[in-house]
Amino acid sequence: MSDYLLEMQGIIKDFGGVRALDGIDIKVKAGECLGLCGENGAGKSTLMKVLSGIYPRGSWQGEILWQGQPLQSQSMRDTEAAGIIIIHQELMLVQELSVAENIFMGHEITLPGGRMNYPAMYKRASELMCELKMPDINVALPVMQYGGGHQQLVEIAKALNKQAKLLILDEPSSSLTASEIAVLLDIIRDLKAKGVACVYISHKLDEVAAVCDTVAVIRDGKHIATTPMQEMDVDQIITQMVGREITAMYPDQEHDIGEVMFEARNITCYDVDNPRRKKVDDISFTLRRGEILGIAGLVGAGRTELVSALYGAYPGRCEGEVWLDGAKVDTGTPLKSIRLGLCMVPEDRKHHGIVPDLNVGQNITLTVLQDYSHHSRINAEAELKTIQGEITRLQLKTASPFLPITSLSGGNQQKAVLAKMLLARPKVLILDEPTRGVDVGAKAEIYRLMAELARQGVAIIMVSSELAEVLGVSDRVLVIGEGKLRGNFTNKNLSQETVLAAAIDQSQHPALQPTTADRYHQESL
Amino acid sequence: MNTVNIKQLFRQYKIMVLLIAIALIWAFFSWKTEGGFVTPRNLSNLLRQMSITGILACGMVLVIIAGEIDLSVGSMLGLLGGVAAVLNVTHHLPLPLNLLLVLLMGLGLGLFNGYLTAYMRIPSFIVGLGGMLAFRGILLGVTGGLTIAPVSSDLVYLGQGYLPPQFGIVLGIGLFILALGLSWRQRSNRLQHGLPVPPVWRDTVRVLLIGAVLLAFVRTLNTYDGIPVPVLLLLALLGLFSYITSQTVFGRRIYSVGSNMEATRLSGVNVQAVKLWVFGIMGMMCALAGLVNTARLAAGSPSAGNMGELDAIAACFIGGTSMRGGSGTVYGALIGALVMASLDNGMSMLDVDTYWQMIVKGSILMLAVWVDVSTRSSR
Amino acid sequence: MNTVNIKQLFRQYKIMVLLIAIALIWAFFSWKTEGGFVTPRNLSNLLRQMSITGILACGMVLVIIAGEIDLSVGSMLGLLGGVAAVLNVTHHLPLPLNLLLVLLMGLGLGLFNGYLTAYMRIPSFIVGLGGMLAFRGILLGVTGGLTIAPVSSDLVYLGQGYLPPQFGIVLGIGLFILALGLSWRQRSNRLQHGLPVPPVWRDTVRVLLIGAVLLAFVRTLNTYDGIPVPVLLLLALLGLFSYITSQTVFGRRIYSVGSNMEATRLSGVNVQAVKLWVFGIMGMMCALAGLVNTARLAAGSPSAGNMGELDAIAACFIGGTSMRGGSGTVYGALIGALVMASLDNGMSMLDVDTYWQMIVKGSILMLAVWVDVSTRSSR
Amino acid sequence: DAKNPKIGFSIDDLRVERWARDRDFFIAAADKLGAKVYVQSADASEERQIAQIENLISRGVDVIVIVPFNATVLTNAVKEAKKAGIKVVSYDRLILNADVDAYISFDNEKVGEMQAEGVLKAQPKGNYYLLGGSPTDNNAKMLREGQMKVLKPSIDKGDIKIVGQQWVKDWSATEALSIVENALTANNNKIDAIVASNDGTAGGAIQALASQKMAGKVPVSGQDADLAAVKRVIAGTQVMTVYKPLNLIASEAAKLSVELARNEKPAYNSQYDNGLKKVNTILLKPTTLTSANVNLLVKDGFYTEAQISSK
Ligand SMILES: Nc1ncnc2c1ncn2[C@@H]1O[C@H](COP(=O)(O)OP(=O)(O)OP(=O)(O)O)[C@@H](O)[C@H]1O
Ligand SMILES: Nc1ncnc2c1ncn2[C@@H]1O[C@H](COP(=O)(O)OP(=O)(O)OP(=O)(O)O)[C@@H](O)[C@H]1O
Ligand SMILES: O[C@@H]1[C@@H](O)[C@H](O)OC[C@H]1O
Ligand SMILES: [Mg+2]
Ligand SMILES: [Mg+2]
Repeated sequence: MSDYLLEMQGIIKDFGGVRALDGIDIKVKAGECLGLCGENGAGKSTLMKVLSGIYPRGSWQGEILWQGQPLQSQSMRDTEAAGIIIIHQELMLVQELSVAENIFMGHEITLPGGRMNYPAMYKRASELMCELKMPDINVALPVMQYGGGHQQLVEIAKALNKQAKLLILDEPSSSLTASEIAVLLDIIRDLKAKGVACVYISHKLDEVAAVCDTVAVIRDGKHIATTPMQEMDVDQIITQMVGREITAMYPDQEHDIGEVMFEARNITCYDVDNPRRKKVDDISFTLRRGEILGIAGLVGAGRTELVSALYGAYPGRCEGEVWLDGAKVDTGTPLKSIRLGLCMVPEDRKHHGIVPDLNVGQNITLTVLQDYSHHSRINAEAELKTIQGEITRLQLKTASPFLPITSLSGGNQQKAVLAKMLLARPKVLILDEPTRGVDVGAKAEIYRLMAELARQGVAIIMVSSELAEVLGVSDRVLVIGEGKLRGNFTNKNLSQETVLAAAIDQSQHPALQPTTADRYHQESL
Repeated sequence: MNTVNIKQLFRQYKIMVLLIAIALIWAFFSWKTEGGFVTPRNLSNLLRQMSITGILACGMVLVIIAGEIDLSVGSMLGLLGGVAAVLNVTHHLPLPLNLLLVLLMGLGLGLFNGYLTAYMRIPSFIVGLGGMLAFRGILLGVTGGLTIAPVSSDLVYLGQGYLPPQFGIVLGIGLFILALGLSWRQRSNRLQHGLPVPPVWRDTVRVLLIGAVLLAFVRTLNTYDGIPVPVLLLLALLGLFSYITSQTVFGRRIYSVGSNMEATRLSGVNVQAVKLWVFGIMGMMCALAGLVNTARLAAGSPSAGNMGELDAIAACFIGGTSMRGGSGTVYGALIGALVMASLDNGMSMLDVDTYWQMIVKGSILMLAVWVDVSTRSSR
Repeated sequence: MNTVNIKQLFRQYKIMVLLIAIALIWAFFSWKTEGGFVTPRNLSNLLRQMSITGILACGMVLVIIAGEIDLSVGSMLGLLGGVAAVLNVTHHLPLPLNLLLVLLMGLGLGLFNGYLTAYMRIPSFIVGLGGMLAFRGILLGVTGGLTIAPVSSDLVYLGQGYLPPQFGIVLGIGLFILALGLSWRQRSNRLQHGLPVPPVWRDTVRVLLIGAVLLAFVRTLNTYDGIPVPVLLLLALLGLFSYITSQTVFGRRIYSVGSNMEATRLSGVNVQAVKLWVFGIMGMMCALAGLVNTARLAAGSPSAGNMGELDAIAACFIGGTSMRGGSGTVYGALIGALVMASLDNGMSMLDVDTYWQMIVKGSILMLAVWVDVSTRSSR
Repeated sequence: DAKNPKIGFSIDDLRVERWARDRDFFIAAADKLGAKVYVQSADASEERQIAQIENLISRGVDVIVIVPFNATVLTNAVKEAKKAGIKVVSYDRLILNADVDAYISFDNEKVGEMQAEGVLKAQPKGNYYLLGGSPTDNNAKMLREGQMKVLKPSIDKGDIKIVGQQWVKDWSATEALSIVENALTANNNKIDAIVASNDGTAGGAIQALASQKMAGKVPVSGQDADLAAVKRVIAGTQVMTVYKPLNLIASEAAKLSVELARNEKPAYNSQYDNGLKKVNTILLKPTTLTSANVNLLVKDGFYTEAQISSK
């Protein structure tokens, strides 16, 4: 009898002709938390899908031992029965159903005759939400009433509700706030104490360092190393992941900041579902040529709403003015904005970024296709040349521009979306969470690119939930809280605490009032 | 600001909007026919005329909620009604056996459609198109293109019979008590779980309203011969399906499958089985509708149920079922069917030219869905 | 292993599969009719019989690629054909003016559908259902329920005329040269950009194959009166639409909109306009189909085009267009139309009972889509 | 009331040309007799027709005149009407298995005979194709009986051979067109005559012939004297049609209805068994119409000179 709960040996998985996993071995003991790290497309999610039975036995090679015995599972239901529970990278909730119904999906508590036992389910669901320090959530309301972060927590509650022996968390934290992440890590520690094993996947390596006992790194589908966490630090993980050292994560910010070129005046957005509620409340700010403006705030603060309103992509009602180069402009639709030189890379790559039936090249030229055509006829050669240029410039990893975009890893898809907008020659570029779910290597490249653009005089707005990144690349930081502008800081010796404090609640932090905040830099519009 | 408020009102009380629409339509027709439209006799007619579409809509709404569509129901209705007629006329099968056989056949055909959709992964739109042709073809083969008549009078009772008035009264009282009890239980359940509870007066008004509607319903129909059997059937289905969709695990999974099939599958639900059975139920509804239709025609006809699918689908959409799956209600679909039947009935009473009738029906359909779409949040 | 290989072959050469299917169907019918099926005369018939569905399918495939559906095309075809007949018979409008007016009307109605779908955000399924009723209603109003006849002989030529044989030969040669030129240009372009080039023999074989098909096509039809005018029209549309979908900005955007509308909108494409114009084109195709239909009947009939939408949609799906939008080809849709027409024609030559015809058609439709679905990569 | 009775007129399908004319004549005639008419069109759907008859009943009409789409499915509807004390008249097509009070029609068997005779006269020998009417229409069967009565002797003698026969759904011209196209192909154009059961289907058949340049060479029959058909008769592409003075049947039917409403005794001249009972019938005389006697239509006021001669 082996002392490992789970052993995966020599796992090989092919997609068509592409080998996604090439002989991976990992093992986990009961009560142990294994961190699984690797670049985008390294094969982390694929490995977990093999384990959880989403890819059925037979579609991959290798052996899985569960408590020393070969895992006899034909489908996901069998693996769940064995006690292997997975939280997927993508949210897997049914928006129309209530929180409780989602938590109990597939495991409903029933009364005789197949009836839903709502009282029992509401009770248990409320308990779970309390455990997650989310007592305010009404478990009888449909999930769609809640934002992304809360939904992620519902997803976690759903997994906790099942009796897991092994819990797999595939990037559970990418839409959570720092305090929510802290709660999550605490829960994982609790589980470990109860003897539950975990596999934790994240690109936020400090979390991995904080909670994991062992780290396994995979690169290009190959197992690189499994090391106890005590022997590793974050930099070493990175080196193993990318196969080289990343010296400077954040580029030097040596770009000239010019005159004010862009102004947002009194932007107000109303909730789509509840037109009286303001998601963005009277926000104004300016932006200079060659400046990188970071927008920080808690999830749900309204940053996405703010920037999509500027870009003309907000689905609800919004008010306010946008000024560009000293003139008031109409950015009512993305098309108008792009024509003015205002471009945006949206937050939700899958739904708003890529066009799955077009190939990589066609995705890249989607916005500017008109420029490569004569009387509407596409000049295929000119188009291809441009595409290849962009692929080289962004070091986009793809075997050919004619591959379907969906076959790329997340980070490379992100680069393709970025390339699409760069081709439109933006004067002002909005990036909403440009590195969410992107690995460290690609992140560094994206930062380098931003600095490069800023040097060329492009003004950049970057919305991000990662404070380190906001502080790392921005010249100035706006803080949004509950739809209002809570702070506007020049990024000199700015600390994470200052920003966080501003984001949480101004009234509780009198020290951050404009009059007293020494680093606060009041700008007049 | 004002439009915003109205929009919100519409969204919250979608069902109210539909009821208001029906009230307006009825008022208009009553005015135009000098009261002829709201005579008990015509209302009885109206309800009987909506029954077949209504029965189909009961099944169709589940199919649409599950994110699919079934275009074969008109032909399947025809086929099953035709088989019922053949069994009755040619083979003199006793009614209960006939019913049983036809229902089983309906279930079988429905499951077949479901199997092709869920397990063979042929899009249901195609399965429906194919079935529309094939089932009609089989019907032509079964009947040899002839109308099979006359069916026996016990079968005819299914379509043209009436519930004796005293039973009607008992039924009405029973339903009222049920409504009272359910309201009460809902309140206490919500209270118990600390969920917001509507003020007492609102619940009281609601129950009283239900009582008034029931009273009007039973009295009106009793004034004219009693509650028609197919209408009774429809009521029973309304109760049964409302219960299934809102209270049972199976019902909730239908919504879940239609709203996010992948997530549901990954939660360990056998989504294929859910779809399979939804189609199975649809098949049984086709069997019922086919039986009622044959009973009404007193014959099995090779062209029975032609285009029936369109009426059923339209009823669902008018009743607020979402095209994309994941949301919709059975009562909504039935109210949709009532809207359509009211228009047909009213316009035919007004001698409106056929071509105007078609134009009006087409426009109302679009208008209804437009109202629905434009009051929905725009995501 | 073997099945995997076959699957992959199918996937790569989907078009080949369809062609093989057609070859099998043709071989079967030829055998059964002792060669009657493949006489020039019958092939000419067959092509004429598929022309109306084919014209509709040309428009429909764009609509489906764009992620929508149009159920109103049968009625719209009827309406526009009826208007053409009225303009011709009652108002004696000269043919070119008549064509122009009807095409414009088609464009207008199509844009109207598109406006409701794209700008009012009514799901196209509903717009189609509504239009199906409303347009048929207007047609009844316009014709007063009468068959409008006889239309003048120049209009009839559109549906029943033939291209003089010598022109046919010239056309064939022209097309061959075009194929040659295009192949050549593609090769040199790929070479120039350092992209992999297929071996010379493969391109040669391809061009020779095209030549052989053209030769057979022109010779066969010339043996019997020449290329029928509606078939010529269809060929022209095939060329035009293939060009649009594969070579133009607009075409690329149709795929993009159908594949992910929101991402396309955020990329600065006016997605509403794209949809609007796709429906506009569909309207013009209805006008053309309506004209050809009226020409074939030499009359405008109030029931013309009934259920025409189903044939067109089925053709698209048989031809491999994806239900979900974002992928599909014009030639696929036309081959789909040819499959359906071949079945109709062959079975009616064999005097197969109507009911068998329907059953076979329904089953083939499902079978075709099943093959398509099951050979597609299962993601 | 008896003086100004209300008459419901439920028509199969106003998309078939002749019914639109029947309706106009009927309304005019009823008007003269002081009756009010409510018209309904079922668009070739039996469910709709039943619903519409029910609606007419609840509007309290005195008489319902029905052109059935499907002759066999109106038993219940008629029963309801009788229960409400309403008289029921079967118009042109006989309603089967139902308690109808009267039937008025042209002699359909006679019409069938005329069609066959007309074609036989033009083409006494050769291959015949029989294009029947709608399979749900009882008249279609009566027509076929009449046609066969005339054709039978020649078939037995071997002079003519039936090479095919099909029923045309809903009397649709489009369907008739492809049926004949394919029949021509299957028989290598060796079809010498087509007995078509009405003008709509004849139109489809002639179009198929025209594309083979056979129009005018192959005699085709018809009935109804649709305007398009009359033009074809003059042009020689259709050998005959049967003129059924719709004005006559409509005004007779109106008279009949009013008499029934007033409980008077109509002048029946025949009886038909509809499976349930012997139905009192008024049978009217149809007339064969060929290019020789088209002027009859103008004389009767059925069409104007201008209508007929316009191209
Ligand atoms: N269904 C699929 N078809 C084809 N290729 C796939 C499929 N799913 C994943 N891949 C490929 O397999 C590789 C591994 O992907 P996987 O999603 O496991 O990466 P990951 O390590 O989870 O990356 P990320 O950090 O971006 O989530 C990638 O190259 C991806 O493109
Ligand atoms: N009703 C909803 N249904 C589904 N997803 C939602 C909903 N509301 C928000 N989200 C998603 O949740 C995430 C964050 O929520 P929300 O939009 O409320 O915050 P946000 O304005 O994006 O906040 P931030 O300031 O973090 O950008 C976003 O990705 C958003 O798309
Ligand atoms: O006159 C014909 C009528 O008798 C028949 O019943 O239906 C078709 C008509 O053309
Ligand atoms: Mg992953
Ligand atoms: Mg956001």
